[in-house]
This record gives sequence, structure tokens and C-alpha cells, in this order.
Amino acid sequence: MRALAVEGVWKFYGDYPALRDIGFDVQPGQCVALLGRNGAGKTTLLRILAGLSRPSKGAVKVFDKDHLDRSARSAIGIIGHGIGIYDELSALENLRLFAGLYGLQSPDKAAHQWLERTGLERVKDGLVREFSRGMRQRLAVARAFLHRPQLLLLDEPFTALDDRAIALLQSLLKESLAQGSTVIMSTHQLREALELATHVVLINRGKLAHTGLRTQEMLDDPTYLYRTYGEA
Amino acid sequence: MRALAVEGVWKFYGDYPALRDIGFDVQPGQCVALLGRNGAGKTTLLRILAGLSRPSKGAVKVFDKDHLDRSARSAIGIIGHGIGIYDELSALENLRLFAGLYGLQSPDKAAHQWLERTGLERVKDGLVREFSRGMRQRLAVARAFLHRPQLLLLDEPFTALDDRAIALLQSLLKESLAQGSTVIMSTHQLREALELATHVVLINRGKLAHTGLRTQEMLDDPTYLYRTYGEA
Amino acid sequence: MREKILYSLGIVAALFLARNIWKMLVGLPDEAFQGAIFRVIFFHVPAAFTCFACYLTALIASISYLKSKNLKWDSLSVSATEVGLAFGAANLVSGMIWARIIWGIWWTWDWRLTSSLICWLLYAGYLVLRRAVEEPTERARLSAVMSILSFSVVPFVFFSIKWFRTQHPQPVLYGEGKMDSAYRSMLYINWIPLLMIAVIFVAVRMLQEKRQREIDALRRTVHAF
Amino acid sequence: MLFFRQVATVAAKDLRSELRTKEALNASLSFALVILLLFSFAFSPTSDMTREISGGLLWLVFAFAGALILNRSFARELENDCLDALISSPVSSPALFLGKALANYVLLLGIEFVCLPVFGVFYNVSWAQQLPSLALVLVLASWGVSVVGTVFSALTVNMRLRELMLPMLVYPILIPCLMAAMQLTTPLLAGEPLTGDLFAWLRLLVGFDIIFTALAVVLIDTVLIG
Amino acid sequence: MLFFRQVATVAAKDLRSELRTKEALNASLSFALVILLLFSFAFSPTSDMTREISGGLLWLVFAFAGALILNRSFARELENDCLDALISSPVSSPALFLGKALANYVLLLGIEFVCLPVFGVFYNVSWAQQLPSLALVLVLASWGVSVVGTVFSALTVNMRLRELMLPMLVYPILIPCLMAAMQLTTPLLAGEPLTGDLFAWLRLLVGFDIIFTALAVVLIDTVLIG
Ligand code: HEM
Ligand SMILES: Nc1ncnc2c1ncn2[C@@H]1O[C@H](COP(=O)(O)OP(=O)(O)OP(=O)(O)O)[C@@H](O)[C@H]1O
Ligand SMILES: Nc1ncnc2c1ncn2[C@@H]1O[C@H](COP(=O)(O)OP(=O)(O)OP(=O)(O)O)[C@@H](O)[C@H]1O
Ligand SMILES: [Mg+2]
Ligand SMILES: [Mg+2]
Repeated sequence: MRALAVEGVWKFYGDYPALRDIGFDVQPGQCVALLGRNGAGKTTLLRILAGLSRPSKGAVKVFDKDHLDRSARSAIGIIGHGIGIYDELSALENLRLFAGLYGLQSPDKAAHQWLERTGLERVKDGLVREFSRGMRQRLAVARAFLHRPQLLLLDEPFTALDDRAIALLQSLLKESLAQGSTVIMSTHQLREALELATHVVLINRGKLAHTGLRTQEMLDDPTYLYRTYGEA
Repeated sequence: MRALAVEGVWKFYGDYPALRDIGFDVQPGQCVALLGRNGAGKTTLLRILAGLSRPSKGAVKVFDKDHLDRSARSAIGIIGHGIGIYDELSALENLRLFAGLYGLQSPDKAAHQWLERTGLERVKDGLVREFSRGMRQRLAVARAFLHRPQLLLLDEPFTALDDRAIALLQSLLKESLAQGSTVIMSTHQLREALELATHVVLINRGKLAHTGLRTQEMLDDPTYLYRTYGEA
Repeated sequence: MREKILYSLGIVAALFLARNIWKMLVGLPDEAFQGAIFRVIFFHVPAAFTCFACYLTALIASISYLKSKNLKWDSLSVSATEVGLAFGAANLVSGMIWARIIWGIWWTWDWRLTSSLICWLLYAGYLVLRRAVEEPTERARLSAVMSILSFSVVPFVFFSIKWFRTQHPQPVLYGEGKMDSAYRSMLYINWIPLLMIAVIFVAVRMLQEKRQREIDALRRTVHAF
Repeated sequence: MLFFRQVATVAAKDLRSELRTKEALNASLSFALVILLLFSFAFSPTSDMTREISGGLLWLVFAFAGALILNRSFARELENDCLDALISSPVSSPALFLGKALANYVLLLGIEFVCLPVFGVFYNVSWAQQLPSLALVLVLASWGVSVVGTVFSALTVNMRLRELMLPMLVYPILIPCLMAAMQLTTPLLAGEPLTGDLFAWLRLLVGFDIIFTALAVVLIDTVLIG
Repeated sequence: MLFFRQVATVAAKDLRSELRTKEALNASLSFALVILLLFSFAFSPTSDMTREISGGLLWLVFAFAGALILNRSFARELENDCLDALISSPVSSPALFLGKALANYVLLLGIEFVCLPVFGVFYNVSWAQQLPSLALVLVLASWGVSVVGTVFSALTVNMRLRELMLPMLVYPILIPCLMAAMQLTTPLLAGEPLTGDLFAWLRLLVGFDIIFTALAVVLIDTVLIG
């Protein structure tokens, strides 16, 4: 069973095709780096995968179910540009809310567990508004991992994070990869992404330019990819 | 004459000191990388330097004038998180507006010149709203450089830019450094910043942790700085 | 080719309208109570019906857009709404002129009049809403929803004279109002050219919309590096 | 079952975060008071006149203050991209919508029950004579306002002129509902019972509520997922 | 000299970008029409009553529609952090403020001059009998509204509940100004000339304008630079 199957996806903004016939498969356990220059269509694609937007043509299957399906959605975890956390609620309330929405058996237990894992247990009753950026980012991670998603979609997760926050996120991602989850992340910070990735998908102005394993060359010189498969 | 003199600057948010007794000098022609972990106070400091915010204590001098002074302001150019450009105006109108506000002798000529230099001449009458991200970024650069500022303040200028956009910005910065301008930029993308920087200022939870020349060690291993001067 | 057909249709409609006006002025006698001004009705009522027809078209086009995601339906929806607004305005203004002469005032807060105005404002709101959304697909989607919601007021306009006591004349076509058959047939006959004009306008606007989309797409490619 | 639990969860979240800060509530309450004041200046009502226009006045105040609450409803989700987090969760759009509409409904009713006595004092109206009927009218009309307002809040949330668009679009659609409420409230405030003619208005209110709730539930998915 | 050039540049920029899209203008115009409608329901004005409350009605409409324009004034600068670009330029805060106030003033007057005839038609008021005096009142009162509104637009621009805060804060302060305008407008619309008693109101308007313009110019720097 494929974790994700993207089949001939097009997305039009008006008459402008932001995605043109994108198609690729992701097997469970893979970590895919979604690369491309500014405006290539990474965010557009990730939003479609996350069920936040409908493709104009084509289909997206998550574990062989339509991506807008309820059970497909419960298998997905997202971290976007915003943290997706309510400022006026406490850390615990936030996690309990999402645990409830995802229909977890014991929302309370799941919430506490993830507070502990992200090191937020001792501030669990603090309002998010008062948290520092690092703590908020941790909470966003806890929110995304809470329901043990089998497919993680991350849009530029390393942007504007410092070395420590990046290390935390990387270790969490590694762990959930080890547990068999699938990860797809877009980024411009090639080094951080390629260290983690097992596969690479490169988009060029809305078209699939390359998809395949991450090779040693890419690690050695991140611009290798753009030079080889991108435009001049 | 110092390009910038920061003297005992404190900034309080309520009772919380976001900046604690920051003081350093920058000589003309230097390129300073302002580093620090998330929440260290980089943005707070840059906003004070740019005259967008007043220090709670201490003083900031730009070319020996108070930073809120009109002539100090005309010497400063900023690029922040937003591009600082009006979506409903055309590229030319935007530049002409700022040229006018800065009291340039011939606003029209300056605007055209910078449109040309950033490669936007052929779309000068297009509304900014329709521009792609790369083009907007160029326009923001043109806006910041328009009045030939002697002091450039950049807050995370490389964030979320692709390789090409970073290269463009770097080349423009290099050029204006060569012409004797001073640059101060905050960033988490250490590699890109350190390549350009001549000096380094490290802030740690609002306190100055290190200031000095950028050394070869830093270039070789960007985390060297945090390891040496930062907290555990 | 398409333009030629449209233009010739336009000429036919104009000739038809001229004939009707001639008939109205020369062929029909003044009405007993209201006098010469009564002839406004030959425009007032058909304009209202044309306007409703346009709104209905917009509704159908909007639903079709949501079903098919084809931007052609969106252009039909805007075009029909714009033309509908024009005819709505014609209805309002002719009614107001009439009111000025018969009632002595331009406006009264009567349900029929007011609901017509609400309806007009709602569809004007539709156009304002369209301007606030940049991206064409999103604009089409949101304005389709708006169009569907707006249409809920149209029956209200139509039946307002039934539901409430109003100063506005009772409907002669289906209700208790009475009208001489010569007047009545004139009413119907004059509806034909107005409807033709509406159709032509809608077609022209749709062409414009299509061109506009093409231009936008071209400009985007120019403005994208 | 799951559906209703989700509706309740969403509504509880909205209410909790509103009641924690009470920002929107306070602001729209004081806004309501301010416009009550403005009206009383503008129309310097004599007691006779007040009697005639009390229903209209009251519902205008509710409509204006309500728009502020409704505007916040989806705008609240924008701050940290929370809307994306909600939509990508397995909550269906109708459940999300009904939860938010419910929360708005409760807030709106809260504002109304605070404004009523204040209004009574300012304009010297003894409003409590027909309390059950009045409550019925409030309950029905406020649901209409909440449902329509919440749909438009979702519709306009990503627009450039959100705070301008919402009132501009929402009031015309609400006019039948507000009109009926005004017509019903004026006699009720004057102490007259509901009689013959007024039932037509009540029917209009019920019809409005049903039609727009149905339309909203059908259309909301299209509005939320582009 | 430079000061006035900067004021003009800022005002021209605001007007140009507003007139290019006409969004706020269209929206607040149709909003004005909608509330004219709402009022007419709420108060179902007979011709007698209309005569008494016409000034109040009109200024309420202007105040509500104006708030939408004013709300946009600084909010417009947020989109791309343009406000930072403006403040960091050598334009002084008062120049920035006056430029924006001027742009709002022009837009407000535009809306008023469109609304007046519409009001005249809908409420059957022949409003043009005392045109010069009426224009004077409009010009004076609108300046007060623009200045106060622009200050509060700046004050609230970074608040979480911007669209809620502005009307809540601005109307109470505007009450003297609106009150005077209402008192002056009612007789002028009825065709009576300005006489004895009314000059006191006119003086109030002038005083309001002067005081708040001065206050605003003094305080704006503190408001804009934190
Ligand atoms: C601004 C004011 C007015 C508006 C908005 C208005 C609106 C309408 C509308 C929408 C209709 C067609 C719908 C229907 O027939 O059910 C209509 C029909 C009609 N109107 Fe008006 N009207 C206005 C003023 C007047 C006045 C002043 C008169 C005459 C004194 C008048 C006489 C009629 C008549 C006779 C019909 C035909 C009714 C029928 O045959 O169904 N209207 N009006
Ligand atoms: N709402 C929108 N309306 C119109 N065009 C859009 C919209 N969102 C994205 N686009 C266009 O679609 C293309 C892809 O955008 P997208 O944001 O997906 O790029 P990206 O790969 O995420 O870029 P970046 O690296 O800059 O984030 C771009 O050309 C962009 O201009
Ligand atoms: N408006 C504000 N109100 C209260 N506290 C603030 C505000 N702005 C910043 N702070 C606090 O001041 C400190 C410094 O923030 P600042 O944004 O300057 O950090 P930074 O170095 O730019 O961090 P980052 O790398 O995450 O951008 C942080 O602890 C932050 O929480
Ligand atoms: Mg992106
Ligand atoms: Mg920062």
C-alpha cells in the first residue's frame, strides 16, 4: 500500500497552471524532500495533499483513500507556516482540543504524553500567548504528532528556527520515521532537509523535474540538484 | 566618524527586558552579522536602530546623530520581513513615492535607475500585486537602496529565498559594501551571512555575548559561535 | 463571426424597440386615471422581468460553476449579474419617475420598492465582493456562493406585494390587478426586445471576460520570472 | 454522534477562548452602549416616539454589535493559521460551521440579554411584560443572524477588506430577518401580546432560519476548501 | 515647505491606491446605502418625523460608513509592513498623519456628497435649499471625524481586535462633533437658515477641529513610534 499517490494533479489559479500534471508515489517510511525554487508550487502541492485545497484535475490518494476523506485526514499531520495553535488557550487545552477533534480514545492521556515528550509538561497550563517562539514551535510539533499521523506534511519547517529548534525537530522527525511514518517536507534550507531525506522530488515551475533517491552527490553539494535538473 | 554607535541600550516589554545594556560600535564599510537564538532580541534591536521603536534606556547614534533625527533616517535603508511596497501601485509609482519621501533631487531618475539595476525596467508599469515573489523581493531591494543609504539594516533577508534570489541579494550587498556602505543583518542562515560578514555581534537572551571580527573558524563551522559564546 | 451575429441581433432588437415605442405613443390611448405617464409600465415591468431572468441565469451559472469548475460559467454569472443590475436600475428609476408623477414623491418605504432595492444592493455587493478577491478561481468560487445566497431575496421581491400590504400596484399578470388587453399585449411584446438586448449584452460581456482572462494569464507569465 | 461531539468541541473552544479574554464581548458590548447613546442623541426620543421605534432601535443595535462578534468568528482562526489546522483535521466542514455558528449564537444572545435592561433604562421602556414571547423572538432572530453571519465570516475571511465586506454583504441579506424581528419586538416591548398579524412575521423568521441553515450547511464545504 | 510636500505625497499615495481599486470606497458607499435602508425600516419615518431626525440619521450614516474608511487608513499599511518603510523614512510623524488624515477627509467628503442626494430621494427631503451652510457644516464636521478617526486608526492598527476597537473608541470621542453636526444639519435640511442658536454649535465644531488637530499632531509621534 502506498502512503501517498499523486496522480496527474493540476492546479490552476485562473488560467495560470501552478501545478502541471504532477504525479509520484511515496511508500510508507520514506522521507521526501520537496524542492523547488520560489514559486515552483511546493506550498500549493502540500496544501492539496493536506486536503486544504482541491486539485483542478487529478487525484490524490492517501493510503488508497481520497485525500478529502475523513479517514485519510486522520492519517495526516501538518506543520505549515503558522503554528496552528490558539493563543488564548493553554498548552494542555490546545492539545486536548485537537485530540478531541481527531477522535482519540483518551484525549487527556495523549495530550499529557506529548506535552512530556516535547518538554512542555511543566508549563502545560500557561497560555500559549506567553510562550516564547521556541516553545510555541514545540507545541506545534506536539499538535502535529499527537494523533500519531502516518503521513507528515511540513512546509518549510526549518525557516527562521535557530540551531537548537532545528535539532529538536530533526530528532523528532527521525524518531517518527524510525517508527514507520512517512514525511514530506518542502524547504529552501537544502542541507538540513537533505540530511534527513531518503527521496527527493524537484518541482520546476509547476512541473515535476526529478524524482528519485537522495544520492551522495546531493549531500555533498546541495546546489547539485538545481544545476542538474533545474533550468539555467 | 562611526556609522553606528549603540550605547547602553535597554528595551523593556513590560517588566521583561528584551535587550539588556547592549553597546557596540560599527565603523563605516563594515558588514555586521547580528546573530542569536530565537528570541534573543535581534529584531527588537534592529527595529530600534531603524528608528521604528525607542530604546527604554540608552542611545543610538547614526553617523553621530540621534537615530530618530531626520538626517539620520535618510542615511538608513531597511529590509524587514515584509517588502514595504504597495500592492496597488505600480513598481515605478512605488519607487517614485519613496524617492519623493526621501526628498531626492530627481525622484524619477532615481526610480528608473534602480528599476534598471534590479532588472524590473520592462515591468515598471505592472501593479506589484501581480508580481512573483522574486520580483517583489527585487523591488524591496530597489526601495531600500534607492536613496543610497549609508547604513543598511536587514532582518533575516535570506529567509525563504531560493538560491538565485540569495545570490542576487548577496551580489547587491557586496557591491554596496564595496562602495563604502555599512550593513547590519540578522539571520539564522549562518553560512550565507558569514560569507558576507566582516564582523559578528552575538546576542544571548538580550545580552551582548560576543562582538568582534568574523574569523575563519566561524566560516568553517557555523555552530562554532554558539558553542563558544552561547549557553549550553 | 460571433460579433457579427451579435451586432445584427442588436440591430433587430433596436428596430423592434423603435416599432414598439412608435406603437405605444401613437397606437395606444392614454390610460384613464394616470394619463400619458402610464406608458412607463411598458418598460417598468419588462425591465423587472428581464432583471429577474438575469439573476436566475446567474444562479444557474453559479451552481454550474461549482459543479464543473469551468470559468466560463463564472463569466456568465458576472455578465448576467451586471446586465441584471442595469435592468434592475431601469426598473427602479422608471418606477421612481412614475412615482414622482403619480404619488408626488420619488420614493416611499413600501415593501415592493424596498425589497427591489435590497435585491439590487445585494447583487451590487456581489460585484464589490468580486473586486476584493484577487485570484480568479477563488473569486469564482466565493462569488458563486454569494450569488446563490443572494438569489434567496428574489422570491421575496416577487411575492412581497402578496405577503404585505403595499402601495405598489397589485400584479396584473397573475394577481388581482386588472389591465386592458391592448395594454397587456403591449407589455408582453415590449418584453421581447428588452430580453434580446439583455442577451446581447450578456454575450458581449462574456466575450470581454474571456479576453480579460487571456490578458491576465499573459500578464502573469510576463510578470513571473 | 461523532458529528455532534465535534460541533460541541468546536463551539466550546470558541466560547472558551472568547470568555477567557472577553475581548470581543467587551468591545461589542461597549459598542452597543455607544450606539444606544448615539441614537438617543440623534433622535432625542420622546416617549411616544420611543414606543413606536423601540423594536427597530434595539435590533439595529444588535445588528451592529453582532457584526463585530461575527467578524471575529473566522478571523480568530487566521492568527496562527489555525484554520488550516482545523480543516486538515477529520472535522467535516458542516460540523466546523455549526460549532462556530453555535458559539456566535451564544455570544449574541449574551449581548442581547445584557443590552435589553440597559435599553429599558435608557429609553424608559418596561421591556419585561411579554418576556416569553420576547425571548422566542430573540432566540429565533438571533439564530438567523448567527447562521448568515457565520457563513459570511467564512466567505470573507481571506479577503483584503474583510472588516468592510462583512457588514456590507450581511445586512442586506439579513433584512427580512431583522425586519420581522423589529416588527415583532415593537409591540412586545409595548406590552402587547402576539396576535394574528404578528404570527406571519414569526413564520417568516422560522422560514428564514430553516432556509439559511440548510443553504449554509450545503455551501460551507465549498467556501472553506478552495 | 518640505513638510507640506511630504503631506501631499502621502495623501496622494493614499488617494491613488484607493482610487485605483475603489474597494473601500465602493464598499462603504454600499454600506451607507444599506444602513440608510436599515434605518428606514427601523424607524419607518413618516414625513413629519423625518423632518425632525433627518440630521441625526444622516450623520449616523456618515459616522458608520466613515468608520470603515478610517479603519482602512492605517490597516492598509500593514499588508507588506509598509508602515515600517514609511516611518523609517525621513517623513516626520505629523506629516505622515496629516497626509493620511487629508486622504481620509477627501474620501469622506466624497461619500457624503454621494449620500446626500440619495438620502434626499429616499427620505423625500429637499436638501439643497441651504447648500452653502450645509457644505460648511459638512466640511467642518468631516474634518473632525477624519482627524480623530485617523489618530485612532494609528492607535489601533497593531491591536488584535482592530476592526472592533476603532468604532468602540472613536464614537464616544466623536459625540460632541457629531452632536453639533446633527443639530446643525436638521434645520439646514428643512431649509431654515443658520441663526443665533446654531452659531454656538458651529463654534463647537470649529473648536473641536482645532483642539483635536493640535492634540493629534502633538501625540502622533508617540503613537507611531513605540
Ligand atoms: C421605485 C419604485 C418601484 C419599484 C422598485 C418597482 C418595482 C416593480 C417590480 C419589481 C415589478 C415587477 C414584478 C412583478 O410584477 O411582480 C413591478 C411591477 C409593476 N409596477 Fe412597479 N415599482 C416601482 C414603482 C411603481 C409605481 C410608482 C407604479 C405605479 C404607480 C408601479 C406600477 C407597477 C405595475 C402596474 C406593475 C405591474 C405589476 C404586474 O403586472 O405584475 N411601480 N414594479
Ligand atoms: N492564491 C494564489 N493566487 C494566485 N497565484 C498563486 C496563489 N498562490 C500561489 N500562487 C502562484 O502559484 C505558484 C506557486 O506558488 P507556491 O506558493 O506554491 O510556490 P512555492 O514553491 O511554495 O514557493 P516559495 O518557495 O516561494 O514558498 C506561484 O507562481 C504563485 O505566484
Ligand atoms: N511586542 C512584544 N511584546 C512582548 N514581548 C516581545 C515583543 N516583541 C518581542 N518580544 C520578546 O522580546 C524577545 C526578543 O524578541 P525578538 O523578536 O527581538 O527576537 P529575535 O532575536 O528576533 O528572535 P527570532 O530569531 O525568533 O526572530 C523575545 O523574548 C520576545 O518574546
Ligand atoms: Mg511556499
Ligand atoms: Mg526576529
